[in-house]
This record gives sequence, C-alpha cells and structure tokens, in this order.
Amino acid sequence: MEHIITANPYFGVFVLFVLTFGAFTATTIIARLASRALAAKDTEKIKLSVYECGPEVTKQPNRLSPQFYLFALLFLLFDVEIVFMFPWAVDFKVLGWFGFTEMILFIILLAIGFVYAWKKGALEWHNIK
Amino acid sequence: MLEPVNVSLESLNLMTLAPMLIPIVGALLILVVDLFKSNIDKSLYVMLSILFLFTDFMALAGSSSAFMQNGTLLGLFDVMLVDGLAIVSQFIIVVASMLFIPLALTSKRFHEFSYPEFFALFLFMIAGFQFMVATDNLILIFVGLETASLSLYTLIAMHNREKSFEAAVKYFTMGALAAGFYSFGSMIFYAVTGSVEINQIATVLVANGFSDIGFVMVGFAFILASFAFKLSLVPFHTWAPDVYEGSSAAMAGYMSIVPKIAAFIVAMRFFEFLIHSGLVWVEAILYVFVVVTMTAANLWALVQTDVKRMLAYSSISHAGFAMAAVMIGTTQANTALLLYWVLFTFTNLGSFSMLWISRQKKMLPGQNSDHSYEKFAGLVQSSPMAATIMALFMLSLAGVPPFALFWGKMYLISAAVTSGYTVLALIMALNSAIAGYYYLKLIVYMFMKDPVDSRYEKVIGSNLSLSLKTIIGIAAVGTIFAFIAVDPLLQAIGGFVYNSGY
Amino acid sequence: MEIGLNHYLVLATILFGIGLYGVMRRKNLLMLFFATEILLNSVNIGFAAISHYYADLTGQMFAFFVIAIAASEVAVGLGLLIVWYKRHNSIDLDEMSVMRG
Amino acid sequence: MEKYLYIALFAPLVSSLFSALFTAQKKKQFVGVIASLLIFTAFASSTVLLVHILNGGEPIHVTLMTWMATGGLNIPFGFVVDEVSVVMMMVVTLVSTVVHIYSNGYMDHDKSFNRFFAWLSAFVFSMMVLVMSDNYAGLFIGWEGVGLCSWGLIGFWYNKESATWAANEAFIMNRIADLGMLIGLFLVYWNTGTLQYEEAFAAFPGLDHATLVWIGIFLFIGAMGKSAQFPLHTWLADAMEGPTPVSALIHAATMVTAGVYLVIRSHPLYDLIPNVGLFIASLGAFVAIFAASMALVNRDMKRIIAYSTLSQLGYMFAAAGLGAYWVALFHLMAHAFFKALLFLGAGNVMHAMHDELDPFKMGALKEKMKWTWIMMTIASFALAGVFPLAGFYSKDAILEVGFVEHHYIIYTVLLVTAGLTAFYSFRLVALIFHGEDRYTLFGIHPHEAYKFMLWAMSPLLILAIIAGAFQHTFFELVEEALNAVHYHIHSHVTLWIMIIGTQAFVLASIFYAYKKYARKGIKVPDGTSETEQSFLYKLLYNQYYIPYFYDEYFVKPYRELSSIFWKKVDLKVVDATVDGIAKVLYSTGSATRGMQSGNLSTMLRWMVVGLVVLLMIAVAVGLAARYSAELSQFLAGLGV
Repeated sequence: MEHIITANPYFGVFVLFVLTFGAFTATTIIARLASRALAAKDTEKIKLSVYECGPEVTKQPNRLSPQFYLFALLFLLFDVEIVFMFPWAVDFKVLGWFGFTEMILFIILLAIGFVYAWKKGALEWHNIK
Repeated sequence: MLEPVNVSLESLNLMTLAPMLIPIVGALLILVVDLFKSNIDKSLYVMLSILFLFTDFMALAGSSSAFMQNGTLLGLFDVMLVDGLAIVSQFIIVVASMLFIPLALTSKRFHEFSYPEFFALFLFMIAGFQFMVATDNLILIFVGLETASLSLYTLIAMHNREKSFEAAVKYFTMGALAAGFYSFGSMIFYAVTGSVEINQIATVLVANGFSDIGFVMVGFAFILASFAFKLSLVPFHTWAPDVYEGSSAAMAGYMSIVPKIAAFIVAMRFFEFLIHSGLVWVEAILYVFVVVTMTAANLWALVQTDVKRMLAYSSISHAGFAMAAVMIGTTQANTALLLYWVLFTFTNLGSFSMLWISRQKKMLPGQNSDHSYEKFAGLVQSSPMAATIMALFMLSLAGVPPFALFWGKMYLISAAVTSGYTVLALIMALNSAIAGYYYLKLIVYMFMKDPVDSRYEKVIGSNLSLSLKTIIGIAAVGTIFAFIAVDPLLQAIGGFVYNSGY
Repeated sequence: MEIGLNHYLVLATILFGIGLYGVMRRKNLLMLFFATEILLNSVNIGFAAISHYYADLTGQMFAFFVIAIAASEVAVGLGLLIVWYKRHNSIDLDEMSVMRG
Repeated sequence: MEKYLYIALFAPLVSSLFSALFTAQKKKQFVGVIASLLIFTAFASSTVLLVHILNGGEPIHVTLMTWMATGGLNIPFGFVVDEVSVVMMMVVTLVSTVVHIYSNGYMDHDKSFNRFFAWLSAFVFSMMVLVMSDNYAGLFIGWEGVGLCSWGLIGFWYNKESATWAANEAFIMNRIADLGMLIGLFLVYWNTGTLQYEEAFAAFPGLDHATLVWIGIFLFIGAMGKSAQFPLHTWLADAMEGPTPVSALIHAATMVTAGVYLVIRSHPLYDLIPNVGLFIASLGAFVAIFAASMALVNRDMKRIIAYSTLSQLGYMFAAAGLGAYWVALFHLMAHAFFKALLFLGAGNVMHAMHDELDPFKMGALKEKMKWTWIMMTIASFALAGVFPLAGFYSKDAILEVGFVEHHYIIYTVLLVTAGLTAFYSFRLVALIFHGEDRYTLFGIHPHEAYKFMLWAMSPLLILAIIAGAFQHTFFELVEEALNAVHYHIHSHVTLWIMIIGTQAFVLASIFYAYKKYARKGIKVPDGTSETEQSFLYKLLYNQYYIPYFYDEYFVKPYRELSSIFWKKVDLKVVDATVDGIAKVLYSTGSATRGMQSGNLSTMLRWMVVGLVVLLMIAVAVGLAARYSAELSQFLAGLGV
C-alpha cells in the first residue's frame, strides 16, 4: 500500500504552516540583525537605564527566598539517586541478597546526608543558618 | 528465569577498596560528630583527619606488600585495579595530604577551618583522587574525578573572600566544561570499542589495528582536552593563575600537587598505550603541548608581580615538564615523573607554606595583591631565617644542585636523552635556565633590596604557629637532604612502575 | 527510514555543539550552567544509544553516573551562584575579572 | 693519605657551616679565627698531599658514593688528587688561608662579619669540589657552587645598589655560559656514556672530529664565562664591588682560573682538536691586549687590577690553547700569588684611604704605609715579569711558547701586552705611593694596616719572589700528567736577545710610568682652577705641548680606541646583546599575557579553541588514513 503524502487534503495547510513558520522566523532574525547593524550604537550608561530622568530605579527585591533554592537543591540531589534505585528494583530478584545489602548501604549513606541537612536546619523554612 | 547472582565476599577483594573507604568513613564521622557536638576546636578535626589519613597510609602499606607478593590486584568486579602506579601515586596523595592538613592550624583564625565540613570535604576529595588512580574503568575515573573536583571547588570557595569566590566559580565552570569533554571522549571510545575499561579498549583497538583511526583521534582529542585542563597545559591552563591567587596559599600549594599527580596517572594509563601503538600523531600532539606549556608558562611567570601568581605559572611549567615523561612513556620516564613529583611535593609544600605564614587578614592600604614581590623586599634584614628558607625553596625550584628538584629534572632529562629525545632534553634544559631568572628575582628582592614598607615586617610570619613551623621544617629538610633519599626512592618507585608494566 | 545508531550519535553531537556554543557565548552564569547540562546530557543520549546497539549495559550505567554527577554539579554550581549573587547582585560573567594577567 | 684528602675537602665545609650558625648574630671574633684555622688545616693537608705526590706517590682516588645508578646513567661521585689537582689545591688553600686571616682585620668593623666567613668558606669548599672532582658532574657542581658563592660575596654589601647589580650581572652572565658548558657535558655523556675524566678521555679518540669540536667549543664557552673572556668579560670589572679580600681570592687567584683549569683538565680533548686550541690561544692573546688597553685609562684602583687579571687570564689561555698546558698552569699558580698580594695591598690602601679608589687622590703613601708599598711594588714587578721574580719565569715561558710554535702574531701581541702591563702596574704604584700627598686635600689620615694582616700577606710575598725557582720541580711534577715538553729556543743568541729585549722593554715601560706619574704636582684631574687656565702654567703643565703632541697623535687615538673598545664594544654590543635576550623573553611574556584577561568567557573560549584545534588535527588524521590509498595515488600523480 502506497501512501502519497501529497494526496492528503490537509497537505496544503501543512505546507502553508511550514512556510509561515519559516517566514516568521526569517523575518524575526532579519529584523533583529538589521536593527543591530543599523542602530546607532550609543551605549551611554544613562541611556541604557530604564528612565532617563526621574527617580532612580531600585532593584526589584529577590522575590524568592534563598530557602527556596536550598530546597530545590536538596530535592534535586535526593531525587536523582532514584536512577540507581530503579534498576535495582527492576532486577530485585536477580540481584538477591547481595544487591539488597548494597542498596541498604547506599540508602544509609543517603540517610546520613539527609540527617545532616536536617540537623543543619536546611529543611526549616524560617530558620536559615 | 534468571538465577539470582551469588557473589562471594572473597571475590570482591574488598581490601582493594579499603584505602578509599577509610577517608570516606572519616569524613562521615567528622560530619556526624559535628551534628551531635558542634563548636569543637579545629585542632581536633585536624588530628582526626591526620589519624584517618595515617590509617589510610597503613592500608596502602598493606596493599603494597600484597602487590609485591601477588602482583596487580583486581577487586570489586574487576573495577578496582591496584597496581604499582596506583600504589605509588596513592602514597604521594596521602602523604602530601598529611603534610598539608596541619597548615590549617594557623595562629590567626580563618573562616573555613572553623567548619568541620572543611575537613570532611578534604577527606572526600582524597578518596576521590584515590579512586581516580586505582582503576582503569572510565566510569570510576569520572566519579572519582568529579567527587574530588566538586569538593575542591567548595574548599576554595570556603576561604570566603571576594577573590576566592571568583576563583571557585571560574574553576567550577571550566571544570564542568572539562567534565563534558571527558564524558564525550569516553562515549566515543565506548562507541568504537564497546568497552569502558582502558585495557579492554587497548586490546580491542590493537586487535582491529586502529581501523577507526579518525574516531580514535577524536576521542583522544576530547580526553586530552579534559586532562589538559586538570594538568593545566596551555591553552587549557587559564584557570590556574586565577584559582591559585584566589584560594588560600595552603590550598593553592595542595592544588599544585595532588590533583595533578592523579591526572598524570590517568594520563599515563590512557595515552601511553596509544603512543606505544605507534600513533605518531598522538606523540606529536603531546610533544607540542609539552613544549608550549613549559615555554609559555615560563615567559608568563617572568612578568608577574605577585609571588603566588608567579608560583602558579611555575607550577604550570613544571606540569609541562613532567608531562614530557608521559609522552616519552618508557619505564625510566614514568619513574622519573613520580620521583619528580615526590621532590616537587616537598619543595612546593615549603614555598607555599612560606606564603601562607605571611598571609594577612586585611590588605594594607595601597597593597593590591596578597603576596607581591614588594612584600618580600629586604626580608633578610627583618628575618634572615625566613629569607634563607624561602631562598632555599626557590633554588630548589630553579633546579640548582644539590637541592631536591635538581634530581627530578636531572632524571627526567636523562630519561629524555636515553629515549632519543635529544632536542626535547635541550628545550627542557633551556627552560630551566629561563625559569632560574624569575626564581632568582624573588631572592634578589629578599636579599638585595631594601624593605619597601616597614609595615610588611610585622605581616611576614604573623601567621606562624608551631605546626606551620614543623611543616616548613619538614619541607626544608626534604629539600636539602633529597640527595640521600633519591636513590632508594628511585629503586622503590622503579620497582613498582616496572612491575605494573608501565 | 530506520532510525539507527548514527542518528542518535549525530543528535548527541549536535546537542554537544549547542552546549559548547552556549558555554562560549553566554554571559549569564545560570545560562552557562544550562549549557553545561546540555553538554552532559547530550553524552547521555549517546551512551544510551550505543549501549542499546551493543546490547551491553555498561553504557547505560555510565549514563546513570553522568546524571548523578550532573546533579551534584548543579548543586555545587547553584550554591556558588547564590553566594555570588548575594554579594554582587549580578550573575554577569564580565563583572568577574578582578584577577588577571 | 685518603685521610688528608677528606680533611682538605671537608674542613672548609665544616668552617662554612660553623660560621653559618652565627650569621644572624653580631660580630664574633672567634668565628673568624676558627674559620681561618680550619682553612689552614685544609692547607696543611694539601701540603701533605703535595709532598706525597712530589715524592712520586700514586694519585689518590676515592669514590665517595654512587649518586646515580639507574637506567643508563651511572655516575659515581669520586675525588682524585693527582698532579694537576694538587697544584690547584695548593693554590686554593694557600691563598684562601691568607685571605681568611687577612679578612679578620679587613672586615673588622663590618656588622656582617660572621656571614662573610660563612660565604667565604663555602666558596673554598665549592672550589675544592671543583678541582678535586674526578668527573665532569662533580666539576659542574663545584662550578655552580663557586658561582653561587661569588654571587653572595660580590653582593655582600647588598644595601649598595651597584653591588647587587654587579652580583646579578656576574651570576646571570655565568649562567649563560654554564648553559654552554651543560650542553658540552651532555654531548660528552651522550657520546661516551660517561662523565668520568679517565673514561671519557679514553673514549674521545674514537669519536668523529666534528663531535669533538662541538664538545670542545661548548666546554670552552663555559670556561669563557667563568674566566671572563671576551665577550663575557664585563662582569669581572664590575665584580670589584665586593669586599677586597673577595676580589683577591675569587677574582684573582681561584674562581676566574677555573676556566683555565677546565681547559687544562680536558687537555686530551683539546689535543685532538688543535684548531679549537688555536682559536682559544688567539682569543686569549686578544683578551690580553684588550684588557691591558682598558687598564691604561682607568682611574679606579681595583678596576685596574681587575683588568690586569683579565689580561693575565688571556696569557693563560694563550698558553693552554697552544698546547703548553703546564706553562698555563704554572702561570696560573704564579699569578695567583702575586695578584692576590696586589689585591690585598690594594685592600690595605683602601682601608687607609677610607674606601677611596681613585689613585689620583692618593700619592706619597709610601711613607705612611711602608710595608704595603714594598709588597705592592714587588707584586707589580712580578706582574710585569721582571727578573728574577715569579712573573718573569711564567710569562717568559708563555712568550717562548708563542715563539717556538711559530705563532709570531700571538707572540708579538703578548710582547706588547707585557709592556703595557708594566706601564699600567707602575702607573698605579707611582700614583698611590710616590709623588706628593694629595690625600690631605680630602682630609684623610692614612695608617698602615694591622700587623697581623701584613704578616698574613707575607707568604704571598715570599712566593711572589721565589716561585720562579720552582719552575723545574713543577715541570717534573706535571710532566707526565700534562705531556709537558720544554719549549727551547735552540739558538742561544735568539734566546738571550729575546730575554734581554723583553726585559729592556718592560723596564723601559716601568721607567716611563714612574717618570710620568711619580713626579710632583700631579693634580686630581679636574682642569678648572685659575692657575690651570694661565698660558704659562698650561705650557709648563703640558711640557711645551710636546706631550700634548704625542698625546694628540699617538696616545689620544689610542686612548680613544681603548675607550671605544670599552664604551662601544663593551657596553653597547656585549651588554646590549645580553640585555636584548632578556628583553625579548620579557616582552614576549608581557605581550602574550593578555591571554589571561581574567574574563571567564575568554577562558572558556580558549578551552574550546584548544579542543577545536585538537579535533581538526584528529579529523585531518582520520581523513588522511581513510583516503590514504587515493591520496598516495594522487601524490604519485604529482610526482611526489
């Protein structure tokens, strides 16, 4: 059985879509390049600031507390260790006691890390040390 | 249905793992102790670290006697490989670490040493390096390398100064890139040979007669790039001066020795089979690296105004010098490299400790680098002892007989000559001559100039404590009396290297 | 057309190239870390594909380790980045050149 | 006998280490005394060894230890006392004993008294290693050691800018030459597989001529540096910044002669390559006259003596280059005695004159410093080669060698130099000791040196007088070791004409110098006072302008030539070359340090650039291997 793509009634639409997408991308790039090439390069510091006059711009305070990053980091670290547990779980029976012991050791190591983080207060939201 | 695997404990040969497990256990112990009782004096942690390192040393001694009886040991599903190279380099790593850790006991208080994490990370790092040298599995090398490097970045940052953060970020970013190179290179070798063990890779490649030479070369390029970063070969060296300047002098001294010996060992394992298989291009590329690194780093060292940066460039140059041995690849050259590094350890330990004792908490007004030459001007007038000892280390670095590094250079150059690299030997000799100039510059400042600023007098030696004195004493004795130890050392190292087939 | 090993390898190489380009061009430290992640993960694709091709699990193991190491690298990197940001309120690379020469 | 060898070798080391213990403390008289005693012990042992060798004893050979025995490299570290080294040992220990004792007085008021003795004894030890070693490696270690000690001693007064500068100049210039020597040693090792003198000399005849020439040249480059031969000579005159006993020991008697020693030691090599020998001889003759010409115009007492040392080293090289090694060694020995004496005398004068160095500001010191005057005059007679002093025998022998070997140009140059030597030596003596006292103008009250300093100098005085008498004994001593032959001029008439002619020439020069400089009315040249401006005065002062005429048409061009030599050749060409090399290295460093911009992005880009270059090579190699068949076909088509 032969599939002729062009025979599909929506093929025209697809071509149009592709062309539009391409044209859009091309225009964006060309516009960007052109403006970069043509623009007068005046990189005075004042000019680059948000307002040329008026009150000085104050930096936006960091909306996310550093604690958030700390949580993210800890989550990442402990989450990634799943990649070692997953294959073990799949082959649990084949690996037997030996695998089990090894995994227990691994988890103990992780647990020490976890306790360490906990004790250091990394898990408490308002108690950053 | 698959049968459950049955692994007997003997077949694991856990003894091969013991030297690495000891520092890891030590690090965990330090962390746990801190959890239950914080604010313990730092000297306890230093003692604990030394204790664990000493145990590590004893375990290594055990491995070495086992090696001498039974030859190369394999363990843990043949992932661990304890051969002569692994043992000698681990000895260097552990002993150098034991000598460097007491530098934490300064008379001034420094931020980083009040944290037990510092010592824990230090021990983790040592374990990482030990893993790196005691295996020929690319995965484990990668894991060891990264364990060590990640700890090292943190240790640098813990110095808690503007420059040390900058140094840590720079080192980290470039290190991440190098890790990318390494993994991509390993991937290519895996794709070409279907194995990630160096000896298997070698076997497969030799068996098919390097039919995929293009891919092998591409893989080599990636691996070389990553190790050139670790060994600070030009043009992958750019991190070194900044990182040395940014980190504490003690850490900088440590970095100039231990990470590099680990990287040298891996480079030996990886590059020498390529060279011995007659790939002239590999040899040519390494040749260029060696010559460029030695020469360019020397020229840059000439124009430095800060002693620590000068020592950084000099370490780069020394690394290039030692890399020549990897390129030559004979037993004699490899032995000479290890000997060179032992002697270099003592000399650099001394010279960086001398910078460390003059560390200031705050810079004086008008001072823009920590260890400028001006700081040492006329040192002989205020403390002749310090000036003489510093001069001793500089002379050793310059390769003036009969001090330590002279012997290292001598053997390395003679290894080059015996293997027929006469031109290389000449370049090496010439570079030693250039290098003499900038080491001498410091001596001239210390002995022949008048002090620039009397306030510096108080600064130098202000960080001195008994343990620092001891370390400097050990380094000085090692540097002066190296000529006694050279011959037996060479015999021992030569035996280890020869019996592991390098 | 069958998607073979070569396609995966080419994909890995292209991703690696993108990562390399990012490392070179990005001035934002965070973006730089992204780029290094792309580098490492491109390698993972390659390893997985080769591993399948040889029907050998070593490659996948390597990939697992690369993932774990990448994660710890991110952890350390982000830690450094946060400290840097707190001190300078900026993560622009060009401001990071106190030491030179 | 071995016992004495060890004493001679290690007594200076013990002395140095002992003195080094007290470097940080203020002056302790006993340090100087003990150091002198230890050096004297070394001298006594050397004497015992000399007597042993003189009585026909076997050379003493000890192997201390084997310090390199891996791979193909096997260097046993041994010492030998044979005919040649025992002569050197005698010279070194004798002069250094004298200098040590003398320094007790000379450095009396120096706050770094103890440090001085530490360095000085360390120097003696290095020098002993240099001369006693039985292999090139040991020689090289001693060689570097004396270089280091000389650096420390020239720059002894390190708070003087010029002293540190001179010390560095000496050290750096020697390093450059040492590089040549190192290459020479590599070549020796590379071609013969050993650095032991005996084995290497045995192997030399089997090597091809070109290799030997290269070895000879590179070793001689090392010798040129140590012995300050043109064009590496500038450091010697500048090295006079050091304390005067140092100049006497290092820059007259011992270290600078190490180059000559190297050539003498390697005589089996230079015998095989007479062309290089001839080059050495010609260079030596050139240096002899070149340095003497510079001494004529100088107004610095120590520099004049330094230039004369240079000139005498030229004589030694001339003799050695012509194959007359024993003559060179003999002149080395004799020269060590009278030159050290001259320097120590100059030290007395300096002390008396409160470190004034311009002889024009002295005059008539003979009344105040009778013994110094006598000693310096005799030393100058010896230096000028007046019968029957030591210099006569040795210098005359060199001239005879030139004559007998039919190198008449060298002979003539050396003869002229002998005249010049006589002239400048006595110009100095006349200016210092004769005429009228000009020092009173400067408010200086000279006094004679301590008695014991003069006593310490007396052995040198005696030897400067009688050393010539030992010529025959000396010849017999080294006859076998150096294949010595007598250089006889067969015709007695020629011989006597030569000797008498030379003597007459020398004496005439002395007389002329005395006439010119010992008269009254010599002013410190400044040429400003009113009397000096009057016509009559000028006419009389210039002796009716006849001297002016001579001066304008003979002396002045010559003086100009001398100063051109000094200013142009010396400062411009030679110094500029040395500086230039350093500058090129330095500027390459600073030009490329921009690579280290400190910007992380740039650093990362460098890494990528490195990788890309590596990859390009890899791909090129891969493609070349892949299409090697096509490529070779293609290349064959091109006719490659």
